[in-house]
Amino acid sequence: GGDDDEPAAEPAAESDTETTEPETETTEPETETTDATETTDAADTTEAPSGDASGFASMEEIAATCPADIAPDKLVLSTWASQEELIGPSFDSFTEATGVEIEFLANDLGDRLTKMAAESGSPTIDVAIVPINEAAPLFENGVTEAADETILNYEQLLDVAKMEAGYGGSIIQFGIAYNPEFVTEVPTSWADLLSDDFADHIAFPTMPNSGGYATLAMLNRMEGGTDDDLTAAVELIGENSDKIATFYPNSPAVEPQVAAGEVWIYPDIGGAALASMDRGNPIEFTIPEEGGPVGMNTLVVPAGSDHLPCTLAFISHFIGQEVQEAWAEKLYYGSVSSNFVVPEGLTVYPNDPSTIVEVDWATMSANGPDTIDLWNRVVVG
Amino acid sequence: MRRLAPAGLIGPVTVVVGVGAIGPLIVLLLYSFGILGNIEDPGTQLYTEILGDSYFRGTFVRSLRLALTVSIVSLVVAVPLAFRISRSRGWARTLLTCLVVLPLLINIVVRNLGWVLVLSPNGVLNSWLEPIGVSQSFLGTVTGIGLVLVHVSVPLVVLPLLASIDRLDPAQSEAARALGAHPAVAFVRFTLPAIAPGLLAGAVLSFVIGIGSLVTPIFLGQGRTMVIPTLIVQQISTFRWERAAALSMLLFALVVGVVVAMQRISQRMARGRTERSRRRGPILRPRPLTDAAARLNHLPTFDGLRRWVSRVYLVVMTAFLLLPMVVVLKTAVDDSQIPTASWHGFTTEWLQAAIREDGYRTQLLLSFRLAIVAVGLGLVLSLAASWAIARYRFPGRDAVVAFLMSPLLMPQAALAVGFVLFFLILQTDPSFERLLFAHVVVTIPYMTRVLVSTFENIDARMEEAAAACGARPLTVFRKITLPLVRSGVFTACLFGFLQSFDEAAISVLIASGDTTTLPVKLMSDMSFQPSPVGAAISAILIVAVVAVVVPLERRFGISSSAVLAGRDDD
Amino acid sequence: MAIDVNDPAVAPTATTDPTSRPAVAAAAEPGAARLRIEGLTKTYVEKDGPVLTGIDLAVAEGELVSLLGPSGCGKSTLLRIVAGFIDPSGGSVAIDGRDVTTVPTHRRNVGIVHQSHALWPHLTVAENVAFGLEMRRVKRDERARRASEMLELVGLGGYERRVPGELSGGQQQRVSLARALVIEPDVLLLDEPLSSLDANLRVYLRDEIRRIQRDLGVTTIFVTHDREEAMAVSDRIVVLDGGRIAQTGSAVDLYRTPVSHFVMSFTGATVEFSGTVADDRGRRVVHSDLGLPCPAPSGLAVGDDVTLCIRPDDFVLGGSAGDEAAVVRGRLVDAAFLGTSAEIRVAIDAADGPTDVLVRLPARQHERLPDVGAPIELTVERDHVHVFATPTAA
Amino acid sequence: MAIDVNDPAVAPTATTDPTSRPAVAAAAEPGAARLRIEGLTKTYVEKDGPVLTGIDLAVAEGELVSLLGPSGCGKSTLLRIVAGFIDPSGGSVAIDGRDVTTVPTHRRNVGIVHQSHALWPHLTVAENVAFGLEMRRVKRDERARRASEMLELVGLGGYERRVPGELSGGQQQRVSLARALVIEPDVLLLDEPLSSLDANLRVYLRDEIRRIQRDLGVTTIFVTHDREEAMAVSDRIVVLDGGRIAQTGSAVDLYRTPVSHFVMSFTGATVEFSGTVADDRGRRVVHSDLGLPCPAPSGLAVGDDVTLCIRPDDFVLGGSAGDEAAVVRGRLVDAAFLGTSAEIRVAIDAADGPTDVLVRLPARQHERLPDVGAPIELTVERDHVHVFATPTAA
Ligand SMILES: Nc1ncnc2c1ncn2[C@@H]1O[C@H](COP(=O)(O)OP(=O)(O)OP(=O)(O)O)[C@@H](O)[C@H]1O
Ligand SMILES: Nc1ncnc2c1ncn2[C@@H]1O[C@H](COP(=O)(O)OP(=O)(O)OP(=O)(O)O)[C@@H](O)[C@H]1O
Ligand SMILES: NCCCCNCCCN
Ligand SMILES: [Mg+2]
Ligand SMILES: [Mg+2]
Repeated sequence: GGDDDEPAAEPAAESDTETTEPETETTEPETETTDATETTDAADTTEAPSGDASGFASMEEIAATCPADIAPDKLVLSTWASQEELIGPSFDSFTEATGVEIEFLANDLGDRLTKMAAESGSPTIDVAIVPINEAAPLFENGVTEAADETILNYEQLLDVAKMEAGYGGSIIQFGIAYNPEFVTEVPTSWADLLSDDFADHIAFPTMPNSGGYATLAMLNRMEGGTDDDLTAAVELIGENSDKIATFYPNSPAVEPQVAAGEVWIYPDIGGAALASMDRGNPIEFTIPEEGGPVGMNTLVVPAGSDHLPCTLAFISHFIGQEVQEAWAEKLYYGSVSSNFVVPEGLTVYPNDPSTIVEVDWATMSANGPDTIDLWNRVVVG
Repeated sequence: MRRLAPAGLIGPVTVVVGVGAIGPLIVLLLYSFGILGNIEDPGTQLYTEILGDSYFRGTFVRSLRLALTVSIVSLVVAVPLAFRISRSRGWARTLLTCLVVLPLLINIVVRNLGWVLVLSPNGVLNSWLEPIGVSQSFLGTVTGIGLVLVHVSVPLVVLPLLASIDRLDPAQSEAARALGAHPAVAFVRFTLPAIAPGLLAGAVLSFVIGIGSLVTPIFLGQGRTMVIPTLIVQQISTFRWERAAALSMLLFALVVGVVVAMQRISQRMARGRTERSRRRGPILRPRPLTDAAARLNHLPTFDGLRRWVSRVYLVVMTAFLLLPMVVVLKTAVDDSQIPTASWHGFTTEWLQAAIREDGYRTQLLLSFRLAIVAVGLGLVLSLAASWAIARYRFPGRDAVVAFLMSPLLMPQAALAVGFVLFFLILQTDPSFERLLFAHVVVTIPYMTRVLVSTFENIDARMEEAAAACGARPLTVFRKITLPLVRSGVFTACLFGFLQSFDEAAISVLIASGDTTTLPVKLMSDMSFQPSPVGAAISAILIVAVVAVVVPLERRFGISSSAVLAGRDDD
Repeated sequence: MAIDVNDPAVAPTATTDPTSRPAVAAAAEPGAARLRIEGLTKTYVEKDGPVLTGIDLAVAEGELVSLLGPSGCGKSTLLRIVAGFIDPSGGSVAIDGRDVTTVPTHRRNVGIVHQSHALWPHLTVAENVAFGLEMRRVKRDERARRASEMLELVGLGGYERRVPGELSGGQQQRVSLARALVIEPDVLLLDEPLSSLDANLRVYLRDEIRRIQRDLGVTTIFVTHDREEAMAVSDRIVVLDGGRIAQTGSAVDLYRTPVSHFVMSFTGATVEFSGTVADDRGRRVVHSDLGLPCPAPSGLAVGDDVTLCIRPDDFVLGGSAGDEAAVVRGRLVDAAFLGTSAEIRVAIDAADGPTDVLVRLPARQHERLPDVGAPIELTVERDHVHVFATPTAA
Repeated sequence: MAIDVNDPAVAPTATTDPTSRPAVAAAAEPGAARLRIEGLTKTYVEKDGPVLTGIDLAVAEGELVSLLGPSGCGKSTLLRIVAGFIDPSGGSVAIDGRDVTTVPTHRRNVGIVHQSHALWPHLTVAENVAFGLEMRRVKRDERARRASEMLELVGLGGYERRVPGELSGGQQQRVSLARALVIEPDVLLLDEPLSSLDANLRVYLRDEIRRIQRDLGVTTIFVTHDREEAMAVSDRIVVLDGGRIAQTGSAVDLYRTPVSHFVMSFTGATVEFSGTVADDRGRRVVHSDLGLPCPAPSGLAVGDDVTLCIRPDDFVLGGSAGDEAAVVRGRLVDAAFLGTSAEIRVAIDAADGPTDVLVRLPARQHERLPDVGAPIELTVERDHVHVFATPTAA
């Protein structure tokens, strides 16, 4: 079991077991922590010049790709609310080195997608963070640029974070959050989400939401389905929808209902659940025995921007140690970089490679519109 | 020269509204037929697909039923309130008016949060109901959505109704009573038809709000209630623009259809028999229903009971209008990071955080600046046009008035999408100016409405008398007209300001990082993660607005010019 | 005098069974008080004091009583209490001896005609008129027949299918009257029914109202602030002053023998002279610019200021003073011909400086007037000089 | 006759230099036509036809001319054209010989008083009055002085600092008048200035207006539909009928020698008999129920229907027929005492059935009336019988 009773558990991935591929990659940072000099040397030998011992490109190197004569005053980063406060400070060094301010445009995912699509060709957003399932459709609709593999720090990305449609920004893992006051036994299965014991006190992600896809994928597999057809899971939710108190667009949105004792159990991102506990939400988090699917916050670059070189420089910074560390510290998200060093004493999810379940995001997002139409009909009504 | 004046004065505002409302509409139309967008061959296939699909039809029916119910319920609860306000004087009138307009003064997202805390299973309402053994969660139900929509509809229904009621000739119902009609019969047969224009204006506004609303179904619907605007937004986020456009057009057509039908009904009510039937039919038409009503005449008038019921009604209504606001105020000073209905202790932490630089200060200032500039421009445009509309009789005058109101009729979601697509086509620079343009367009209908009525209420002879005294036209306007319409101008500005200051649906799609308005940020923040800081900024605004509005209402009588605005001038 | 048919004090038929009250006016006991108001008092707002005080009034079967008084004196309030639209603060209203003070309007059987006509714009003329019958559950054919009959009576036969918007102001007023009359009301209440109409129509309609009221014999209260209107239509006029009855009587009574300065000046034009009460060998007499000494009215002491009031038409052109008449001498300032009469302005020298008096002469005397600026003499008989305590300034 | 000062046909002072026109009325050439309207025509809506047709009118310096006519006859339209608020469709308006037809209002120097007063509620009484002077760049002290003077003149000295809301209707009307007069207008235009006021105030103010107008000698047009008002204030009255001038003359002219049935019935009450033109030995005479044969007016053929109109006050109580008088016999139906006169209704047997006539007698004769229902005789002289072609039914 990968469930932790203490939110601030041991640092991630003490295990060396190589059950799954992502696990291999998640465990790599630890290796590197122990072998920092070696890695630095290794990095040095790659074509990209490396400025420090961490194996990441130095800020001077990054800044050099965004010289002052082409540097805009600012880059607009569109993402969820509250991120400015959490990870904003980790951009200060970039601003200092390049003179480029990072401006946060906080918005709801739907609004972000609509805006990007509407501005397609003449974007006001330079870089956006979207769930992994939304990256491909954006790219296929011509809204975003293909990823540039030549940018600094790209090499060190985990394979999952190297996509045509964008750049991985952080790794997340889904599990179950529950209120131990009402859910007295630690849930062990995704099926517990639909238990009669919790009827009227269950919250479920609505669609489209990456947590929704992830949870549907798990339930679907338990129903004997595969990721390319989520019908069985959608129908299962449809049959059980009476038990579900609310379908939420983001897990933090359900906090008031959790705090009020109305919602007892719901799927959540591991890191988001820990952050929620920090705010005083009376929950625990667990990865069920079936394991927890991993997903990724993805950086996408709207096509047609004048600021592309500096945007890429910023992404290089984003996938470097400082920003990845901020994600880990504030949101307990896993890093996308094989060079990343998890700070001492910090739990990030995924923290146990044995719990990692890989789902087929590409297929699920390709089928997204159909799944949503089905969801509308079967669940929403 | 005299003949050219109206064109010169009305022209600018017509162009702005034309570009701002009709432009987006045309863009939507082109998308929906696949002329723009990614569809292989243009045609009506999207429409046939949507109309042939029982799911879409069902969703249209649900949206329609929701909006109609909201409209009817709003009318039913607003009528007694409007009568009550109409009868009251002095401070009572001020307080009741402020009570009624309060729901308009609070940010939509925060208002919704307030309602969630009131209506959720362990919320305020149930904590009151539990002792008497009833418990009901409205969250995630159409009823809950309807309730919240009624909350914000009530002010928009009361104001036009007040205008009708204030002009009611009480003699009409007195005459009926003297002829033997029970007060209830007199009310239904004579008072209601007489206030039909006010009922119509209110019904139209609340219907449009009900059918176009986006935020409320998301918050209160809890992901289990689909309405057309949600569906439209969902289509867009899955890159099905054309389908979104077709849904928007169908929604718009539905709104126009219902509004026309409402107009018909109201005219029937107000006009009685058709010309034909009264010329051809029997002198007296059979009236089985009212023959039955005559039996009521022997019932008592229940005067005592009525007084009692009216008191209870006022208390319930006050609670209904105030409750979500009280909850927001509570959340703003309650020592809990997660907004709840229960009390944890007093803190000013959230209030302080709200006005910090990294709180809402920047957005607050931006919204303020935007609203001021939008109202300034809107005022210049609508002042000129309203004066011309009120003073001149020219062909197409009614059409111009209707046209200037058209942004009100377009469902918010459709208008927002239309705007974005429109800007996309125009390839304008993203900027404060885009935002400003959209805001001017949405404030103009409100401002024009108030100003036209205000000017019409000013005796044109006052201006003539000044001309006879030797004053040139501009001098007349400056020294006589403007001072006389002061309170109307003030009210128009207040309405315009609030409209702009609370606009989110369109702004969110236009906003960039440094042009994120307060409501957009609140919406982004609160829909992601409800926080007491969002409640705190709203609480500050509620208090500020009340502190500004109450004295101004006392001084200028905003309510009466707002009431004028609701007047139906047919 | 033929038109003075009223008898103010009529015994109430207090014992009539209220449930069996006759629907048609004609069936009631003749000469009985159809309407009896006793001790009626109304206060709207405590601090403003009462709007009506101790009103007692009995209106006989078939009688038309006018309430005449300045704006705000409480005329409408009184009428609205009778109609049951507002409750009195004290006192009672009885119709046919049945106390209706707490009976709601719709069970009082009163007809009402408002100044604003108050027709229902969405109903046809016939529907307007038939409404009261509908409320009495009269069959449809019968309703149509009786509405048409009533419209015929008010001179609007054939207008059944119009809507009020298609009628002139005068026609609307007549529909309003028909609507009030068709229910055969016990009491007909008219609140300034003519004041929104123009002068010619007003005269025409007031005569019509009077004719119809006589024909139907319906007991009527007519509210007006126009003295000529009141005089033209009434059997009896009640002059109200500040919520109290100042005087009740026929038009002749009020015009010729007003009891107070208020009644005199409200019921017609006056020419006024000031005077004082003096002692003339033990008798209190009034001395004034008029020369002619008059007996002082009772209740006044020597030295009190009085006002001598004369109707402008009580002056006769030419000077022929005797014991019982005074001659006023002055210069003709101005003369206006008003059709049926001529109004002249004469400047006289009074004790307290020169003053103008406005005198009204039969129009034919107009031709006998001297030139403007020439001396003129006017005679007035002592009987036509009314002496009142000088009212305290408003 | 003293009040009949006007001479309708006055020569225009067409050669006066428009730029040097005198600011004060008194300085103008006496007797000149201050205002001259020629061939004025106005059509608002083509399909409704003209509202004014071929109006010619010259108003002399200091003259007060009333426009009298029924509602909708175009009185206000004419006035508003003179003020420059609307443009005429044809014809011209000249003030002091200067054609102002296309001059905007603010450069015409006219004073206007509206029925609704149209005071500016946001300005004090003094500011209202002084506004016109401000527009003329008069210095502030001077403005204050002249405004106060004018207020004094209209009897409102000391009211400078009030706002219009604090004045009664009559006081407001006087402020409005002061505001119009203070600019020493070439022409003063009054559009039913009194119709919103009550009867007593109306009489008082019309006399005030007349007095002030005389004192200042300002050329004035007074619009009204109240014949008594027109007669009381005017030097000359213009009767308008459907946008045309029906007759122009003094009050006496219009009352005693009306040129048409319209003018006769609009300027006073009439008692009407119908008759026909017959041939009496080559002369066309009128036969009627009245008995007395009258000469037929010119322009009528034998067999034409005519109406014989008599002023109700031209009847004398009692029968004393001679060659030149007719006696009407009937029964007294009703008598109403109206203060200065008495109105009686007499039923007579006319050829086409019994009819009622309404006759007005001097009030004192009221006392000599027989009982209601008794026979009565009335005499009318032939000179007082006006014969007109019967108007075609409206
Ligand atoms: N509903 C009310 N509340 C308070 N005061 C009232 C009300 N109705 C009338 N009054 C006051 O009562 C007094 C008498 O009013 P009422 O309407 O009876 O006068 P009126 O004689 O009919 O006057 P008018 O000739 O102007 O119609 C007035 O001073 C009026 O202001
Ligand atoms: N602006 C307008 N447009 C069209 N028709 C008009 C306009 N103003 C007046 N009329 C019409 O012109 C005619 C004359 O109107 P006007 O106002 O001059 O009449 P009036 O004699 O002043 O009547 P009243 O006594 O009712 O004031 C009426 O038939 C009226 O309907
Ligand atoms: N506060 C962090 C917000 C990130 C939320 N990500 C949710 C979507 C992941 N697929
Ligand atoms: Mg009244
Ligand atoms: Mg007019």
